[in-house]
Amino acid sequence: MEGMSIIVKKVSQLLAGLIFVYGIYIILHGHLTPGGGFAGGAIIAGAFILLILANGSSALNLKKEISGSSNTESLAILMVVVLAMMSLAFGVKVFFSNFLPKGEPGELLSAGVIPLYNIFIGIEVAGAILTIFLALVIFKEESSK
Amino acid sequence: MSVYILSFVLFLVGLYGVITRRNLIKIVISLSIMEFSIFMILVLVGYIDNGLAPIVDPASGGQIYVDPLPQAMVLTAIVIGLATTSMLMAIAIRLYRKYKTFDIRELKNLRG
Amino acid sequence: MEAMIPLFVAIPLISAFLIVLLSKLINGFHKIFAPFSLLALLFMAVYIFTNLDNTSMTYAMGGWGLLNDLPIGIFLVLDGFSILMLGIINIIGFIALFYSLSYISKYTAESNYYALFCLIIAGMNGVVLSGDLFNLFVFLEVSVISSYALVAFGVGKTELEASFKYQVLGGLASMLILLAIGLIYWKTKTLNIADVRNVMSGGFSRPYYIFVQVLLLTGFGLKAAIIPFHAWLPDAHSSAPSPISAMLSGVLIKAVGIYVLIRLFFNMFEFTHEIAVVFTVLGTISMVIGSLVALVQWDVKRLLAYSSISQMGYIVMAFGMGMILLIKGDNEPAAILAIGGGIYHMINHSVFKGLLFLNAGALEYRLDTRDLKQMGGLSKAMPVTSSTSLMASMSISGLPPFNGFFSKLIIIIAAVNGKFYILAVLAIVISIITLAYFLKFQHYAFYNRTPLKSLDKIREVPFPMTSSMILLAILCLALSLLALPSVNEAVLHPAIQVLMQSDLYSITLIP
Amino acid sequence: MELTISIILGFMIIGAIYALHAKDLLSAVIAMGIVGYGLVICFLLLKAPDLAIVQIVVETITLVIMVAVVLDSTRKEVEIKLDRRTIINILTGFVVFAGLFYFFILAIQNLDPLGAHSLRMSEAYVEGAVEKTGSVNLVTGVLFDFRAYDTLGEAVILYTAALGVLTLLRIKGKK
Repeated sequence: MEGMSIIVKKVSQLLAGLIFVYGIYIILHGHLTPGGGFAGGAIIAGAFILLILANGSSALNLKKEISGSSNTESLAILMVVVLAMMSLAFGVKVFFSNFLPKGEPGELLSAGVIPLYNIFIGIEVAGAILTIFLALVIFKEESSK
Repeated sequence: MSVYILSFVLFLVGLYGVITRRNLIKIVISLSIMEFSIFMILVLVGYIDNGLAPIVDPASGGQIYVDPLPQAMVLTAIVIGLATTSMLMAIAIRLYRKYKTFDIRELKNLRG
Repeated sequence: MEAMIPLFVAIPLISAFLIVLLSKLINGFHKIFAPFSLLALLFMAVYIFTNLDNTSMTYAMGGWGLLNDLPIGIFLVLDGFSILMLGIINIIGFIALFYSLSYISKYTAESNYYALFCLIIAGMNGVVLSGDLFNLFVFLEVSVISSYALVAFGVGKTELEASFKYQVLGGLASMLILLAIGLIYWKTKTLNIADVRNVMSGGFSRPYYIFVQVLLLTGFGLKAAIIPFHAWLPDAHSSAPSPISAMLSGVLIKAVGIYVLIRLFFNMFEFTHEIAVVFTVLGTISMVIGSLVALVQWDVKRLLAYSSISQMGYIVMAFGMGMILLIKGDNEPAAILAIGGGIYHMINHSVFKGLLFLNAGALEYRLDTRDLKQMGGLSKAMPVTSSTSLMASMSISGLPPFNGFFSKLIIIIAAVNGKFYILAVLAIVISIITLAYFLKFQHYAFYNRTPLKSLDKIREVPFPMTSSMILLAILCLALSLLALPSVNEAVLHPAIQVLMQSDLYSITLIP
Repeated sequence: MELTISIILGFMIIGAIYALHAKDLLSAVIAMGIVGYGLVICFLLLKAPDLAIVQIVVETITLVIMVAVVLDSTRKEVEIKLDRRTIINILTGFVVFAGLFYFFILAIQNLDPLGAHSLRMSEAYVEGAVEKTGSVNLVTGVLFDFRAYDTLGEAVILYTAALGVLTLLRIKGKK
């Protein structure tokens, strides 16, 4: 896949940065406003997809990227399971227990472990969607050689 | 009830597509349409008249909120739909590379 | 002991993630780690089984138990029936994984295979343990999506086509199940299986009830490949790598198909006469047509796949007869026999069908063909494969002293006692037909001399493959002990109890 | 409310029928996208902003993937000849559909109409849920606290799909 013109590349870089920050905002405010790990993760993946589409897959070293994104998602979802089992270490025999203090509802730092789940799920979703997209692109490149 | 019936019509349109279409991509589209109709039914089930979106304002009390559980279910189902669609597309593109067509009748290795 | 229940899902999940992460860094990590984690699961299942003594355990996820007698969280339920399924899943899973150690080494991306294998196990364990409809759906999707990928693992033409067909029909089934769950939530405002039963017993409109039942029967019938819904099974099961065929035919169609059907129709819905008759009729049709089609197959794995449909028919028919007898209510011993026979045959079938697919895999591994006409005279060259497959064939066609004989005998006795004389005759006739096509398999693969000339080049398969086949063959013999009344009482009775007293499930969860 | 949603649903049905019959695969995919975006509007009207955000993003990504696949291969729809067998198939299909449709109407007759939903179990997810979970967004509270196990399953499904796609799109299957 060829890249697009220089104007498109520059504009998409700017936009991708904005979209990325918006995705992080959505993830962090998942327990306060609509959205959360799934929406935010998909938005972040969208920012990367935009960059890849604008710059063209031939210009980037996608092999390295795909192993990176696959590792990231494995690590993130492993963290989710570890977080779920964490309460076992606190002496409660319960999975998915919300063991952190709840805080004041409506504050950014509240709701116990929910923001942490949101963050890891967000990373996992972004990694998974990016992996799927990159696998399709790499397959197209390699099989048309 | 008309909304539920129309959603079910959408479901039947998807089912019709799965049964009659002979194109791999069209079959994937039909499955997505069936999915959409089920999301619609689930969200309709959870709707309550004059209910607010399920985001609580800690300052005010005594409000009615719509049922959050079907929304959580649909959220899960949307992600499942994304997963199945991407798996199907991966297989479709591989089959296209092998047969140079999306026609399901050309896939002759399978019998019965 | 309750705290061990979620580990059945957590351990395979963690091992899948660790395999993907670490197998790039540590050479051969997946080959060591995956069997050990499945072995741990197997020990856990055995430990819980020996300590369960006729009670059921529930586990509230997240600590959200009952609130005003309503289950607000997700409950995991472990009773006599689900512990049997857990045992089957983890035994066959471990043996198939051990077999894969040498079988899969000819493919690329081995570590992905092991990770997907752990995910399929995690999904099935989740389905069997779940006491919540939507949670059941989610874990069903985990196991079937990984099975879609595993069926197409060889990425050849046949594999991809079979996987596409499987995915489309599987997707259709999932949609029907999700629609049914939506309708159930609409009416009952709950997702917990036990709670749904409690609400439903308070009255419902008949068309609604039947519609939901038809949706669920079609959806899970597609997953269980009962005959009119079987179209995907022969392709998917024959083109998958052999250990995966053993998993799919031996366990997956039972765990996500039959088990859920039985659980829902015995423990969630009230029995209705129509559904009981539908079960019996569908089971009988599957039993007859599956074996008749298997008779004319020349592809080893397709023959085995059709025979799976036929044997699943036996199981569904037995449960259907049990349902009819329970509704009539005048012949309880026969109902116990029918249901017990169904469960017994389910266990047996996963063992011998798993073994047969592993045998077929061994043949394919050495000969690179699945066509019976190109085999022959292999009994000298591959003695272990030959003798174990002979045992499995005798077992599946119901010859004493193997386990298949006893389970079929129990089903037939139940049919006679319950005055289903036609079904009893059919079951015997189909058993003879089964014997006929397995004689054909044995004859053409191992004894017939003509086609293969370069016999001396063919050696027995490597150690992991032979040892797992031997293990399953021993299990085939050992399971016939279940026919002894005292063993039967200890092992099968708790499961039968759960299904016979269909209220028991909901009462233990929500008093 | 019911009327507005019915009208949008009507457009979605037309879009779906067009998507199934379009001669050009690209326009079929775009029409499916329109159906998906119609769903987003319905979600917003039905007070489900979380779903609207997720659906709009997921739909866009699905569209990107499908358009990429279609542009890379072919845009032509396959020929379907109307021979006798196809016509009989379609006719039996319509009979079955009519039966299902009638059955569905009968089945939902006595259920709650739109807007009259009552909370039973999910009362616990609304009443005092903010104190229990600390999350102001009730959907997030259900997803990550009451039913966090489901959410783990959902993340695992996406993970499985990514792993599956990686596995399926290897160039060589056997060594």
